[in-house]
Amino acid sequence: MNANLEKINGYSVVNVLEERIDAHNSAGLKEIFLHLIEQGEADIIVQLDRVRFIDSSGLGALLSGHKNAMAKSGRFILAGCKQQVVSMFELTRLNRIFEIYVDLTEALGSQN
Amino acid sequence: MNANLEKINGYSVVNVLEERIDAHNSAGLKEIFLHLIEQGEADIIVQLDRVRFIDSSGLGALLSGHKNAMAKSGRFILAGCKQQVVSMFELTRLNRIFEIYVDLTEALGSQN
Amino acid sequence: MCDPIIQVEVIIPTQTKYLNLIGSIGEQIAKDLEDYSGDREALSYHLNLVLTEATANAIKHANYNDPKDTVRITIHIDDQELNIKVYDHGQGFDLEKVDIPDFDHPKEGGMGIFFIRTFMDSVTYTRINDGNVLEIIKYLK
Amino acid sequence: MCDPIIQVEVIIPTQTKYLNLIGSIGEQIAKDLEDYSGDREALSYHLNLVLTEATANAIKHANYNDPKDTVRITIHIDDQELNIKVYDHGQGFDLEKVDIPDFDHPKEGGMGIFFIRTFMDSVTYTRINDGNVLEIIKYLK
Ligand SMILES: Nc1ncnc2c1ncn2[C@@H]1O[C@H](COP(=O)(O)OP(=O)(O)O)[C@@H](O)[C@H]1O
Ligand SMILES: Nc1ncnc2c1ncn2[C@@H]1O[C@H](COP(=O)(O)OP(=O)(O)O)[C@@H](O)[C@H]1O
Repeated sequence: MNANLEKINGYSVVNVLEERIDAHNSAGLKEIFLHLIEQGEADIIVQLDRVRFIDSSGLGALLSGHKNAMAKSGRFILAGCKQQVVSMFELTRLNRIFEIYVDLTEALGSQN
Repeated sequence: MNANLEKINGYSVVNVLEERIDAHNSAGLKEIFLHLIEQGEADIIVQLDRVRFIDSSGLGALLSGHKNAMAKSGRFILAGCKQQVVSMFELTRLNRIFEIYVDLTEALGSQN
Repeated sequence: MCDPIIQVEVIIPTQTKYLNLIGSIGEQIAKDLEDYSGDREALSYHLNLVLTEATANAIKHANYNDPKDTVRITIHIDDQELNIKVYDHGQGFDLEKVDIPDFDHPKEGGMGIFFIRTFMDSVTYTRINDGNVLEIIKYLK
Repeated sequence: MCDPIIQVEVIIPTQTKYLNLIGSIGEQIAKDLEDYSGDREALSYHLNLVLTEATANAIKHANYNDPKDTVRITIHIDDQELNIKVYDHGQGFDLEKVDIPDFDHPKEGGMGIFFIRTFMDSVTYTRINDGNVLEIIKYLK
């Protein structure tokens, strides 16, 4: 999983650099979230603006990150999702579970 | 061939909107040049900044445009070519024949 | 008018790195379909997804850790329908027993077959000589 | 170690709209090649180009205006080499008689075979039962 990490205003921002999240790289994404949360970084923003395609294992990785961040009373925010990705959240009703913002600025400006 | 036309400072600017020029759409591109030149518009700038792929028939269409514009003492300028496209010009030595500028601004600012 | 229009066969090792190749072929085929009256952009995504999910299942669930094992995928398109077959060499499973996911208690897995059923018109899983075949059909008319 | 790694077969009607599909498959395959020591981005472009040119020739030059005529393309990859075959049903031609283009007097056509020869390691054209096959090999080691 090609991704880079930034720390902004107390949030760990995970910039996903892949256009595609599938069973080949979703385990890597899940690992990134797990690693952050183990280190006590449970406020996570995932920047998905490059992602054009996500499969069931990719949704699973996001759900895993969400669950683990919640368990540590953190936040798990998705930003910059393209319409195709949002459609997948809607179909699986994950849009009711994830906190979703248009972009990083909105995500950072949001109140818990 | 998906392209749009603009008239800027006396030049007919052909914006190619395809990522790919091949035997499927190159005849259409050739037609666009022919049509302009028949209408007396022999100063042509071709904006290629979206084009990621060009095959032999695409090079042929550009060469045809060039020849016909020259025959009417016009100019035939290519702008915004990606490295992959420039490599194809180099391999066929068409870079010695075409007038090539980095972008539209440079092309418009160039003296004949 | 049922002559095939496009026929594709791909054989890959059971490695997830090839999912992108399989998915991309589906995406591109959708863009080339003539006379498709529905939303072509959506179909592109759906074919990409369905091929990715079906192939990932054949890689994950039907592979006895044999590095020489392969997955064979065929895509046939005619005027009427688009037919996808994914062949595996595993122990098989009962497709009818795969339930709709419980969206009120979301889990990390178990959404692949749901996506395939949602976006396509017919899904069957059949035992054949040396393995199994998942057959997926989408009607184009 | 010459087991095939990837095998692809595509059969399309003799229509140029399918060139994008064929080219894209080549482009994607190059991205998935392990252990390729050369420039992978360049190989992506070259495979796209070679498949596009060879298939375009089979469509343009080897088709007796039969709308049901098809072109068959196979791509086989193993540890050692990448092998492309493009089958046509036309009258054939003499590959040896195709000259290098005269770059001092550029013409609109006649660059396809030159590109194929430039980017690949071996090119042959052979008559077979019901047509001809252009075979293109690129060594990967
Ligand atoms: N090709 C296959 N071979 C064996 N079992 C399979 C195959 N495809 C699916 N299954 C079974 O069906 C279940 C549901 O599959 P799916 O909905 O894709 O979710 P997931 O793969 O995430 O578990 C799998 O967990 C597996 O037990
Ligand atoms: N599959 C084919 N069947 C018959 N003739 C062919 C085939 N491929 C190439 N040729 C012949 O070889 C010539 C050179 O081909 P090429 O270099 O691709 O240039 P172009 O197709 O632009 O003429 C063609 O003009 C044609 O006469």
